[in-house]
Amino acid sequence: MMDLARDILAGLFLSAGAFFLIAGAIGMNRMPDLFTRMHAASVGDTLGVSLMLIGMVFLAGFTLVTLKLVFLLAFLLFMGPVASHALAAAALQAGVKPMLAADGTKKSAAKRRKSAAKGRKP
Amino acid sequence: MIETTVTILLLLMLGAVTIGIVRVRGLFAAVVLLGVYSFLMATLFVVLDAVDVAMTEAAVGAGVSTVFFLGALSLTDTVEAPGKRRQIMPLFVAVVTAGALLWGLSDLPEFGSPDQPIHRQGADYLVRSMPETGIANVVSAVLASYRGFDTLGETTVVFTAGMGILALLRRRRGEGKS
Amino acid sequence: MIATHLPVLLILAPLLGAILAALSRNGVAAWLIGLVASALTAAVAFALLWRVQAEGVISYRIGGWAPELGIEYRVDAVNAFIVVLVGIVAVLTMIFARRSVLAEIIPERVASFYTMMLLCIAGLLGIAVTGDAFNAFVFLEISSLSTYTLIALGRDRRALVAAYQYLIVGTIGATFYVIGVGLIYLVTGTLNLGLIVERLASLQSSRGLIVAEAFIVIGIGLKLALFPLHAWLPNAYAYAPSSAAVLLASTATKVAIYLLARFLFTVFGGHIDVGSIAFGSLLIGLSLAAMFLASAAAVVQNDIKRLLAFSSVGQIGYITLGLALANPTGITGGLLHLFNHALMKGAAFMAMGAIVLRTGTAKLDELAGIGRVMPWTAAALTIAGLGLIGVPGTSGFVSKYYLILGALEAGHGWLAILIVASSFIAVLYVGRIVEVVWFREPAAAAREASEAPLEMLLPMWGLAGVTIWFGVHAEWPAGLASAAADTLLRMVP
Amino acid sequence: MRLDVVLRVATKFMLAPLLLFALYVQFHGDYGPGGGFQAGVIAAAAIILYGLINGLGPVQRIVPVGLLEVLIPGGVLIYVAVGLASMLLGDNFLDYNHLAHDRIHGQEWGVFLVEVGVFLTVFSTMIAIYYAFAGRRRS
Amino acid sequence: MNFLSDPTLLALALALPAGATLAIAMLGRWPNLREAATLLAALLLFGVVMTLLAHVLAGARPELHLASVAPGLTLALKIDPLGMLFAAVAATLWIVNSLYSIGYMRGNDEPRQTMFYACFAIAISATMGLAFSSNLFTLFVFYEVLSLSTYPLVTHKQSPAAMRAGRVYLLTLIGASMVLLLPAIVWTGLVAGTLDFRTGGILAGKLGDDALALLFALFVFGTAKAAVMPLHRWLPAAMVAPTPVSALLHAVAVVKAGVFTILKVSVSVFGIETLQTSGASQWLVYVAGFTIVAASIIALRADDLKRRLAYSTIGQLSYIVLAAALASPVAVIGAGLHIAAHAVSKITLFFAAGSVYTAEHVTRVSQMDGIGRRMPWTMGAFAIGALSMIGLPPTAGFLGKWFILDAATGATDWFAVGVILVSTVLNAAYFLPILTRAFLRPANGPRQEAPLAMVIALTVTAAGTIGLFLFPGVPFRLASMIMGG
Amino acid sequence: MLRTASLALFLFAFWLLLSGHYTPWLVGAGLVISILLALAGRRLGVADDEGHPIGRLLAGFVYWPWLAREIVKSSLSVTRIILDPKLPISPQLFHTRVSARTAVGVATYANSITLTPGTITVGVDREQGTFLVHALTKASAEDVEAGDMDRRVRRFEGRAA
Amino acid sequence: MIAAALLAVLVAMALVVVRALRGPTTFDRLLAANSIGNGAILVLALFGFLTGRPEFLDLGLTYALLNYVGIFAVLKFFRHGSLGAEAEADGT
Amino acid sequence: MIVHFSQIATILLMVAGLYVVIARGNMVKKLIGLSLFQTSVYLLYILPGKVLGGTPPILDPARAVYANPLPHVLILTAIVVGIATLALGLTLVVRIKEAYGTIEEDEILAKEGPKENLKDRVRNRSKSGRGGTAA
Ligand code: NA
Ligand code: NA
Repeated sequence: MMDLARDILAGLFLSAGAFFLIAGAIGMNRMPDLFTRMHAASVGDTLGVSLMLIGMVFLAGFTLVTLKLVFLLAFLLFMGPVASHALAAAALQAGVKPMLAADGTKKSAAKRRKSAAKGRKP
Repeated sequence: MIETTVTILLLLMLGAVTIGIVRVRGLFAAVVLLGVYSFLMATLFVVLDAVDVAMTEAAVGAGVSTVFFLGALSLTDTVEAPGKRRQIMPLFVAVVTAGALLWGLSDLPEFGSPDQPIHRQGADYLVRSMPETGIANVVSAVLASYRGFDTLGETTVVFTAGMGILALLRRRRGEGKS
Repeated sequence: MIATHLPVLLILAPLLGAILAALSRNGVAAWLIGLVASALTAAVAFALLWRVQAEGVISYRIGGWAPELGIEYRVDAVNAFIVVLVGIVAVLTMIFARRSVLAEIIPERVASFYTMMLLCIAGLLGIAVTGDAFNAFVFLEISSLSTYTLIALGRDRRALVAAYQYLIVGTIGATFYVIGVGLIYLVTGTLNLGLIVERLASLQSSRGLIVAEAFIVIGIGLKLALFPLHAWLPNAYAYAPSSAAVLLASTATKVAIYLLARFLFTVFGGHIDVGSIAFGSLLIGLSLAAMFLASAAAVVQNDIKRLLAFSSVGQIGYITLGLALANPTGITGGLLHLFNHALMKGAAFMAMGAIVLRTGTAKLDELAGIGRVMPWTAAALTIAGLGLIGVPGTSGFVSKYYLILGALEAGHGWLAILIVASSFIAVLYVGRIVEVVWFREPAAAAREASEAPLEMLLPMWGLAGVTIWFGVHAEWPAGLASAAADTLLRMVP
Repeated sequence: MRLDVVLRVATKFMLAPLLLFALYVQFHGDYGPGGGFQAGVIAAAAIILYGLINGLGPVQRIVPVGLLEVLIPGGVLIYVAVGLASMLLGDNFLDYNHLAHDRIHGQEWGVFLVEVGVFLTVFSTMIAIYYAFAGRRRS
Repeated sequence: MNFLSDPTLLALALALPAGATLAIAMLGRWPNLREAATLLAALLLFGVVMTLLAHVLAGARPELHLASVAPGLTLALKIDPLGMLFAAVAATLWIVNSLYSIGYMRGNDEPRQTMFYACFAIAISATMGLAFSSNLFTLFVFYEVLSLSTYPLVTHKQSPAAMRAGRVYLLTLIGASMVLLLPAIVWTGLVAGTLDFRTGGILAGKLGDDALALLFALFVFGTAKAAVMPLHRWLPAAMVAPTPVSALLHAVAVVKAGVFTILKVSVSVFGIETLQTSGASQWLVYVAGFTIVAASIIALRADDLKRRLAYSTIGQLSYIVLAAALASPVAVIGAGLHIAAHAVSKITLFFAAGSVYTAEHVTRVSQMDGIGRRMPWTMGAFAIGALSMIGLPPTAGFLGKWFILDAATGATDWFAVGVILVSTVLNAAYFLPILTRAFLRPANGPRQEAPLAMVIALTVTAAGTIGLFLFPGVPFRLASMIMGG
Repeated sequence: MLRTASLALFLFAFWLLLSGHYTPWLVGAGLVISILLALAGRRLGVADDEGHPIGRLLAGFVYWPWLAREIVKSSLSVTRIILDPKLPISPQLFHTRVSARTAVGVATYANSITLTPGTITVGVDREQGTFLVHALTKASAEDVEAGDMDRRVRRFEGRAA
Repeated sequence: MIAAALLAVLVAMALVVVRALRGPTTFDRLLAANSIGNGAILVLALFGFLTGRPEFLDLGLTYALLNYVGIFAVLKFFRHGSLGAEAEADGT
Repeated sequence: MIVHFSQIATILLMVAGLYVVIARGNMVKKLIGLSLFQTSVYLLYILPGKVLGGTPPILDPARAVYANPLPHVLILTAIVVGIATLALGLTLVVRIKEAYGTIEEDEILAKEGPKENLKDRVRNRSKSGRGGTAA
């Protein structure tokens, strides 16, 4: 019973993680420039990876493996944004011009308001 | 089955990255792709149950060698000059090498099969390691004890490279310090 | 107690020397350490030879593990012979090196230079005495990496390019070797050279083995500058610091040839039905190409070091020809030529080192009349040159004579005649040197120079002297070579 | 535009745990993946990371070049010394059986000590190479 | 010198000139002592060789083992009549040549005289070794030493022209010897199982006729010192060297070593009988005949005196080669005699040419008008040498030529007969105009002979040229013994 | 000194959790190594407030769950954009005010912005007290500018909001 | 379930590899490399669970560490043109 | 067919690296190719060591089938040798760049043609006089 519940939880987390990983990977190919791709990448690298590792925590049960997974997750969450920072800053300094909304299409500008409204909901 | 599938998927990715490395002209790009290559390779080593090798490949291929490449690039050029070199000879060498290896490996037992001669008649480290050395990681036992002399040699290689590099990049006293 | 550990002490002496030289960080101390270490090495080498002659094959299990499990060091008549050669050259090179290093290497790098020399010696000896195919790779790389560094420490900027190109070629070679060893391991399940032979007998299929042989031969061929895989060698020898050039020219390719012989005879001997026959002919063809084409290239060189380097490629052709003949006399000739060539090329490069020390140049046209001011040096160079030609009275003659006998024994009369005829090309390049050095009005370089210091002349004349001595009394080296040849061939069932 | 504060804080925080991790890999080579070489690389990577973020001056104050020049040959020396010790005990070179009161412990000690040698040489060489590149100016 | 055993004498024959080399090198700073060393060594060598000659004539065949280089390869000496003849000629001429050299080198104020005398002595030592060698290997070794030791002499002037000549000299001689002669030796050893000389040959029945002919060709062309066309170019090229060197090349040692080798190989490797029955040497009759005629025609057209003499030598050598090719006992006797005859005559001619150069700096035939009146001794000797070259009595040249002609008619080889006759006419045609110019045209200056040492030397050799005709006993006995071993 | 002890303790705990093999030798080695590293840490400068901000641990337990929720929310919104066939993005680059003052605080805030998909801290200007932020959409930009996260970081930093 | 997750991660990695190959800037490739590194960590972790030996997660930590070292090296280079430049003072 | 896929793929990866080494003139790119070549050779060793259904050769009482540890050991050594070689190669490239101003083999060969003129010779000598470490 416990095992089944654990497996279900693990499955849920793993599937969710897989979903965000793939979504992020798709985004990395769909987005138009480096900076927007970075946002897509962070979906997979932050949430996708976290969910997957949490899923594995359920698989591992309460063992040292769990602790190692937690360490791993902590390390990734700690260093990941630092690397992203550095990447973005270096790119900007190297002269990579971010594509900004003023350059975007009208359609996306119209959509912008809608998604902005959604994002503000607490 | 899943092992085979994962192996094949990783190999396909490795192939794609290899093509990228061959084609790309920017040396940074090539170095970054080489890092990707090493990561994929290390992952493949995990799938092939070579965890020690995977750890080493990740540390060396993706980490340290990237740093070294960048260190060198920072002191040299970052873009490869457009090549006018002849391509026939290298291609020929590559094709012949590939052909020879394909032929040579063609009558060996299949991948992952326990029929490989190395599984049938190799040294039985797996059986001996615990009683003879008390070490669970057989790779460690073989590396440091059974074939400890190889490892001494390997350490000496590192020593050689380190001293060599220090000698080559060492300046005359008072020189180059601006 | 020491006697039982000789095989490993042979490696440890130079290796410990290298460690101490690196720790000393002081040029003078490093040289002294190098001298002592190489003298010990030579002593161990001779002791090994003596023991092998007295007791037969010596096997040493490193870590106490049986051959299948661990790494075995195995010394027989073949590698005892090579080890003694390396030992002799190592000591003489160290004696020679001090002055030349002072002049050519900046003070901060001197200790590193000796460290690299000792590592190179350790690596070469490791290749020579190991009985394990993979361990040979490790020591091959120790010697290679130290060699790249040694070359790059040369004064000319072209030394850097030469070292780089050698690094690329050498690494490809080493990787080919690793592929070959991998294939052998795949089909036999072992890396021990002796066990490989045993298991080859019961092999059902030989494809992997044939390809393994091809890869190993190409891999080692790159290292030993087997024609046409020799392109790296001329620049490497020409631009390396003088004393490094001495060491490399006398030992590096020789040890690679040893390894090739070990594989061809001990490991593969007689096991690849189709492969081996075609292979022998191919090796004969490549050897002939080296003897004629590489020697011809030597004729047109202006830099004497480069000239000597091309000559080396040509002379390697004689050695591999002897091996390819695959009969006792031919192999004796090949191994004897390996030995003799090492000694005379060592003398020649030492002479060039002394000339570079005194004049700053190795260019033939700038060295006119140098024989007038450096008669001893020029005489040593000339003797070495006569040896390269194979003039009777020099050791080069004796080894070529064995080669000719070997060719005749193999029923290749035409080959014997080609061996003789090809020596004429050596006359051309040696003749150029002799003419300019002795019979031209002294040029600017010669007018300012003076005879080389005694500490360089002594090792130089040591080698030039044995070139003559072994030309008249060839029993000792010929006996060693012949015993080695027998040992190599006895492995063939 | 500076963001060194972010990097500096992060690497400072990570340095000690990373070095500990390296030593963990070193000490647990008998039980899991890794050993002297891997530990040496990881430890060196941690130091290199510190150097990348904080610059060559600060990192060389922590690990000075002179130390590296001793450690590089020193590691090999330790390795060889273990072998010589076994020779002095009457065994073959690198035979660890008599390094301790029984064979298994001897092996464990031998393996541990040679791995220490490997660690020191690898660790110091990797850092030395990084220093050599980083300390040079573009011509 | 009876207190010395034959092997000791044999060793001395090599050691004396070799020792002279050392003495010369050490005495370089005192020219008089240095030259004294040369002359002393030459005289001692003459004594040793003459003693040996007496023993050989008495039937002794001294032997000496020097070294075993490798299994089947020994350095060993053994005297036979042919070698004795050659050695005697060389040893004798070294004395006169030394005498002449002293005059020439000092008269022309030549540089590097120490080197000159030292190399000369080595060359003589090598010549002794060559003459006395008991097997092909020993012969080859001394053949090469002779080439090498004469190279510094040829390039003595060290001018670009001299260096070029030296290169041609060395490359032709050593090249041919390594590419052709050495393979021939290897082949011989392979077929015969030995390299030792044996009268009657070691190849009888071991090879087919065609193979024998090929092997013979390898020997003949490998021995470029014999200057059989087309391997003759080195000889005229080497005329840039000082006259004593030319004398050494043309008379004392070098070319004689060439024809000696061919003769020795014919007699003691192939065996005259084998050559005769197999016809392996028949082709050489034509090649030698062509060389004789062609060289004479070139000589005819040469204005440079030394060049004319050089081509004369090429022609004369081929008489000996022709004799070897005819492969009959009579021919061999003729060849032996001609070696001696040509040596004394040609050395006379070169001495005279050198004297003319030293005294007048004349090098061309066209400049020699009336020179015979101003230098009567010199040109008188020249006349005797020239007559000998043509083959007229009472000069030594007549003897050898006569025997060879006899052999040719005996073999009914009309080609050879024709060649000898035509070449005699040609010889006359290029020597007689010199004599008419020198003696019949008016002199354009006072009488002025060359230095005394030179005049003495050339007078002695001219006298020898006639003396050999009048008293041919010793050489004839030796030549006759050649076939007997 | 206390901080050193705490660092040593922290490292030792890390060792024990990684190890899984509790032989006297390994545990002892871990203890010695932890202490040595902590002592070395003083010299290395990692044992200060920046390198070992132990005091922030408790505040972290409040801040991090909130951050996790934010990450999930913004991930979902970015995922929606990625999967939208029209790709409705409106990238922004803007400066935002930072009220955190300590290095740890600034770093935490910067990292938090980056960690939440849709926004990245591109630059830090501590003199002006601003970040340069890149946002995927206008909405995510406005989220940052609203300053909720800024306030929570200040609380985490240990100062009143 | 684990196998499916594994395949999903691999698919995501493959997609990211495409980005790594397409570039166009080095930063794009670097971004992709970072993600691939994370993917690799997941693969090895999942594979451990799949084969029933998940205890080799140390590998994951190594991957992560070396991944960052590589990335920081690249960025350091782009920002300072050298790997050894001193950090700028940030006024704390 | 599909089971041999891994071997075929390994071989193709290998020769691609070899191709880069030989075909490219940029010295860094050559080293990149060399790394590719060597890394795929590692795979050549590791692949046959795998036993399907096995686990890493770290002994565990609950397990019976392990991969062959020896190829792993050998490749560990090979990797170390590889990185040492690479580092040395890069060092040489750096020095070459300093000495020649370029790391393209073709350009260097053009500068050091077989018939170098006197000026070059003089320049080389003055360079070497300073110890050959022009910064
Ligand atoms: Na391990
Ligand atoms: Na973000």
